[in-house]
Amino acid sequence: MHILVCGGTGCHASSSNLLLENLKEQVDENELSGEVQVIATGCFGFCEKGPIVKMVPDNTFYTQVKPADATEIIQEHAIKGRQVTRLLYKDPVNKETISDSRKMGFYKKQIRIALRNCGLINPENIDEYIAADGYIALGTVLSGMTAEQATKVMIDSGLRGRGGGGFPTGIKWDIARKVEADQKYVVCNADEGDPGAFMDRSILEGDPHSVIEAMIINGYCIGADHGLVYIRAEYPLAIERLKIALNQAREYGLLGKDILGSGFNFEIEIRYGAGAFVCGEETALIHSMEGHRGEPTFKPPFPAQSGYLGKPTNVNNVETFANIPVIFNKGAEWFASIGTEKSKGTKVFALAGKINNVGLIEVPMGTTLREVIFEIGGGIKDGKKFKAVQTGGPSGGCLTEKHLDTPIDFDNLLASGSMMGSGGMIVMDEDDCMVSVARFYLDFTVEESCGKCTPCRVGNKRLYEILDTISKGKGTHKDLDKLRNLGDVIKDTSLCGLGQTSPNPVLSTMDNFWDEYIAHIEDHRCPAGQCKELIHYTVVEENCVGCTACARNCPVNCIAGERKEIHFIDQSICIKCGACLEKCKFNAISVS
Amino acid sequence: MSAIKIRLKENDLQQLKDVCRSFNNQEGELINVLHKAQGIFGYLPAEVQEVIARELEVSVARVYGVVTFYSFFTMVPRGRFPISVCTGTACYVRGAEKVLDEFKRLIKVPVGETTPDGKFSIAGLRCVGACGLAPVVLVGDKTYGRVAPDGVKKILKEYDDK
Amino acid sequence: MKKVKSLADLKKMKEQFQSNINLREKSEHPEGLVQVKVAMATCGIASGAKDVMDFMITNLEKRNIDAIVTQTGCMGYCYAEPTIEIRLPGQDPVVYGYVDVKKADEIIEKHIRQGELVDGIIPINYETI
Amino acid sequence: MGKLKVKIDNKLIEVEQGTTILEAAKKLSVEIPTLCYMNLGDMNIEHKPGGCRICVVEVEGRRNLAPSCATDCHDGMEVKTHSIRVLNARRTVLELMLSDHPFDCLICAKSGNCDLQSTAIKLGIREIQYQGEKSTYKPDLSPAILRDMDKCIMCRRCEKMCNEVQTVGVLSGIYRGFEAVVAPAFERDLDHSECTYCGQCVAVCPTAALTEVDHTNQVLRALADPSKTVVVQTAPAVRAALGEEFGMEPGTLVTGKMVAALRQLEFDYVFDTDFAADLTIMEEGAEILGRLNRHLSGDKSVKLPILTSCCPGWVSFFEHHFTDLLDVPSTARSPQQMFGAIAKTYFADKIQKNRKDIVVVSIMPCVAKKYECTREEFSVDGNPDVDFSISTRELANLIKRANIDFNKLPDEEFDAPMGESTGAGVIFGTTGGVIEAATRSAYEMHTGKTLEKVDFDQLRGWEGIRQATVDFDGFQLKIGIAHGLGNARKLLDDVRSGKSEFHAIEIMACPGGCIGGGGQPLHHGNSAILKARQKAIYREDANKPLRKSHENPSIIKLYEEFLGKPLGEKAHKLLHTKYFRRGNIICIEPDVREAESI
Repeated sequence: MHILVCGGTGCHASSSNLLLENLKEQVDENELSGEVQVIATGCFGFCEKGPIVKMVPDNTFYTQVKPADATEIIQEHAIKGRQVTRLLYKDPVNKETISDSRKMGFYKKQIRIALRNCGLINPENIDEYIAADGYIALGTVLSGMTAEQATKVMIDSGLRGRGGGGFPTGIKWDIARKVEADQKYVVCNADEGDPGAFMDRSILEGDPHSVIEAMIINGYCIGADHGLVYIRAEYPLAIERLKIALNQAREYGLLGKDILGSGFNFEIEIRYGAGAFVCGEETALIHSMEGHRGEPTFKPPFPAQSGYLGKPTNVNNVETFANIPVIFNKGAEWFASIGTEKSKGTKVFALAGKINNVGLIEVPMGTTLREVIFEIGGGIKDGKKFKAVQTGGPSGGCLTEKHLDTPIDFDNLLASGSMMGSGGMIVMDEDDCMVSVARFYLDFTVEESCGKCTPCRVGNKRLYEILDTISKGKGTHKDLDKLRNLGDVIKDTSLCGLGQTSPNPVLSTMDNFWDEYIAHIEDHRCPAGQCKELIHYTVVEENCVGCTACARNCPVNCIAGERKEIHFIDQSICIKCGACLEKCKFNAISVS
Repeated sequence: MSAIKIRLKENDLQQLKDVCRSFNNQEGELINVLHKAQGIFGYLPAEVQEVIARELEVSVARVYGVVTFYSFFTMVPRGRFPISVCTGTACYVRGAEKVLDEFKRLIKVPVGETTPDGKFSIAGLRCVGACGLAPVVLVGDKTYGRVAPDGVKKILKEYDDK
Repeated sequence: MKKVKSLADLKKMKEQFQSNINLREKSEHPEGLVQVKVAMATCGIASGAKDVMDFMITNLEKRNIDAIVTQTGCMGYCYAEPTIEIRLPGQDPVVYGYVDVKKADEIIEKHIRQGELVDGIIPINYETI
Repeated sequence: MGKLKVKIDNKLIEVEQGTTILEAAKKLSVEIPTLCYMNLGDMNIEHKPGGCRICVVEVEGRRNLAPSCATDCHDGMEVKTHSIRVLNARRTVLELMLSDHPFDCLICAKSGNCDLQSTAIKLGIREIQYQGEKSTYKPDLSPAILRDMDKCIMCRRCEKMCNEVQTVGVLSGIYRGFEAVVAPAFERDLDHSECTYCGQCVAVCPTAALTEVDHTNQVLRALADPSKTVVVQTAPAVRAALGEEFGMEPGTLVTGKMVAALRQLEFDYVFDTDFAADLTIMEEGAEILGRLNRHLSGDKSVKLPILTSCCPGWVSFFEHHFTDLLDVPSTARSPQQMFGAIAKTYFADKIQKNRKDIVVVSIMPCVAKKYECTREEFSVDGNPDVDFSISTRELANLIKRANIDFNKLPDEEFDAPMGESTGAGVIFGTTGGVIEAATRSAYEMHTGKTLEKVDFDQLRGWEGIRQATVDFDGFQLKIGIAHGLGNARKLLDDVRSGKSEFHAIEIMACPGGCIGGGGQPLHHGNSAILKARQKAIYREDANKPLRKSHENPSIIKLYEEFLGKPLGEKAHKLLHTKYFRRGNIICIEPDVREAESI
């Protein structure tokens, strides 16, 4: 028998280490070391109910176990084989106790559709993809469906584009299908530019064939025989695996002429991005593929009417494509049964920031932010307080405590002043200053704006400058009015999605953290202690023992003081790097 | 209207022409050609762009417009050990800015530039997708995860005798 | 390599590949065939997954363990990279996080050889369709 | 297709499918301000990048504001062009633009003629709330065009003209975001680029980011110098446009007033470039006939078609882009340069002056002429044949500075002898004019017959590329015409590949010819102005007693007294030129890899 004890940060904080020791002690005392093993594990992702203990092989799941419970677990469960009922997990809805962890709703919180093969199959082996139902969807479509029928499946599934905008994929295909042209194109947008989102890269690295298969289906539906993958040059591994996959598909005749004897031809080539966030916008992406500057153009005409080389073009992103084979294998109804009324299926999120379980997760639409952050994500790092979660990258906004129970879908996020974006989810804690965060995103937008339209080119620069002024404690109330008006106008007048959403980080932080802006302006104070110009590091004399740790670690040698004497920070030299604060073990450095 | 002499080694010129030919001298392949050229020369000096423009039959201004648009392309040689500090959001909230500041302070060049001895160059980099290791620093191909400002000195020390 | 000519062909191939895998899993050999998967996406490689994979390959062979080591994509546990999955014959797979060479050695000796779990298991917390 | 019902500012209108909101509004006399938008409909030049966002309007049911220049009407659409939301957005966007623009309006070259300024006036901007860093760039002073990109508002009109219309390809958007600007490759000066100085970028620039190099002060100094005899020549297109600078209707001919004004400015001799245009026809006509005759007699080495060569922008263009065809164009100098050469020889002798004491000033609709007169081959011992070339706009400025009430000036006549011209000289100012003038003379010279009908309607028009066949008494002369360098390139590509069937081709660099030159009063995107100027040119031609160049008595006398015969030795020396291969050179060096200025 194995007893698994969660050693994740969350559980550790609630003394799981003591529990672990007690359990081991009990095992030894009862001379069970031959049969029972106590194992510390990584985070179960259920930190709210920690510490967690799981018994293997019967999968009993104990929650909120205290160190003192060790005896009972060993005596009752390990020796007598009886479950300790009071420690069993109770379903929050029907209050029933659940003994087998596999029956817990928690395990259904994550459903992997787009990521179904990531971490399961060898991405460089097409046989493993085929063994996992690969290319069956393509075969089904090619051998028994008309383009119209297949497109209808897509419409019925309710799948919406995962790249940010959330446009219904089937309808997009249908528009491109209906346009008459001698040549059409399918484009896969793999120019994942959102800093903090990496699901597209992971899919291409872990399951490239699913994207290839979906692109061929897409080509069949709209009547295109040529596909292009526009991929970030910064993703060498994804490029490599995609190339291998393309070659294997060609060798098997799944790509090329007369695919699966259907008479349908399809080829895919790779185009490289070169580091421009705006190229995620489909018209900019198309210009970039044509060898031009990636400047967006006004829509209409939409790419479905006039896209790559002036021909009808359908652009979808990697995650969208990765969903598609499953839709055909399991049916549109099945897919539409997952998620919320208007957002079907699942969404992959790149969970990062001040969170314990940084990683890639996939949850059904409608999952709440709380479930994602505190259950799957394992809560906030180092036991700090949750402050905000930023979704949608530079286009999104910061959501707070009050949004935690909002079910995540396209429309709800938009209504909360943020957006789905490509699925970056950055969690912030009490140490993060919201003015700085807004400034960080604007810095990004200013750098990534293509410069074509005035509001985005100049407006974002001005937004950045005002935020910078505020973060230095030199802002005024009038600056806040300016931010608001400028933000509204930039959203209202910008040419493409980049500018139309770039003020979101500012506007949403102003909506949700107004007091923090006011503190910077009225009190010249940064409540999170992050804005360099507004903070001072000083030595708390009564705590300083003169250990010299701070002085030794100061990169600019601005801390003076002899051993065992109180130290002193020279403010004129201090660069406010915070190294002293981190190194001091005696709480003798304070930030003000 | 004074002309400019573009000087190139014969070998370099031939290599460039071969690259262009491998893309059938198609103007639409400009970005792919530039990637290849930067792969060969390490950067894209004016003369390389002039040759590419001629081979693909597009204006030099357009080539330059493209090169300056995309952050991946550079017209200055990078250091032998290019340092990239990830400034993606995940790294930012975990202190990447301070790490970048520390690099700048220690190698004494601003972002986008190369040390006079050509050893290091420093750049910000948008998300490498290793958010679990934030903040992330790349020196050449080597990845350093969970870098704190006081760890910067140690990283640079690794390259002391190189 | 032969081309797949039709949907029927493809389905046949699928069955064949699946049964190959099943055979592997339900191996009758007493030692059985051990399957090791190493998450080799960018985040894994950046944290040293390649070294772990090399170590597993050489050492499993050196220690005469009948095993197959393959690479796979991101398992999603980026915070705990490098991650590897061990599947002993007839058992549920177990995922380990923060695996370095030392840990890998422990996994071979304790988990693979003796069937004892070791510290550092990452509980799987998702369902795959 | 059915009509669409659209409501703009509560006014109902029916429009065709494909009509933009801006166009529909215009029909209702609702003038939505624009900045980057440009529509030279008659020349198929439409530019609507949707970049400036000044023309945004509110469309019922739409999430964000719509750029009216690029948004098509749909049936039942309701549009508000001046709601508070629109006005605030438009004002904010303009303030942003101004916040990244120098505040030197009082002394700016474009003050009073600047689209940005007039929009600021129209929107009643009294304060720029959003101040911050301004982008600054190195100014670029070439012989003809001044680039001050601090004043660029990224409308990209210049890029459109340079790349798509002219296919010169010197300009491109570079960098991105706040740093983005339009510049030549590697931000080199225009002088180190393939710029032809056609000046179409200047002609469409809404601000003073691109202006002509100002030579008015040099001219004033020359006029004030008692030791200099200052001779002025005026190009044909100037008289058809100068009036616009003084509030006259486009297409008003101001030849007489212009002459009077030049006299009041105290030019010593007021002459006409039309005279030199007639001279050009004598030389070029003779060259055409010479090549034709050789061709007809079976000489396979003769280069046909012959290309006109009076446009300096065009000359630069083929010197850069068609270096293999340098022997195809006529070797005749442009009228400006022929004038200079004759003024500083024949005329200098007449008034018994040394060429160094004569200053030749040309008034041109053109900025390339500024560059042309600096070309080395057009000078003798460092003394240029034409000293200064100023644009129509610069002349207007000189007139204003001299306190002359232009509108009230009496009509005066040009001085003799170089002021005498025929109608053929006048039409040099418009597309099709040079070849029509040449045809009039060549016909008579070739056939020996008198041409009864001098108006060749088949050579006139607006299409970018035109062709016509003229019956030369049995011989069918095939003529091609292109205006705009992009169109010229198409004809040249045919010549290069041997597909061209023309005997003669006229090319003018600017759309519409010289009437649409880079030195003309700004058309602000209204192509009706260019059409009116063209009409005026043909009117002037029709009113002339003499319509054929070879009938110009002063020209006849010039040959008798001085030149001898067309293509003669003296004519060859003074009136013809040769062409040079231009552009950057790639050279192989064993060890170096760098670009070096030579």
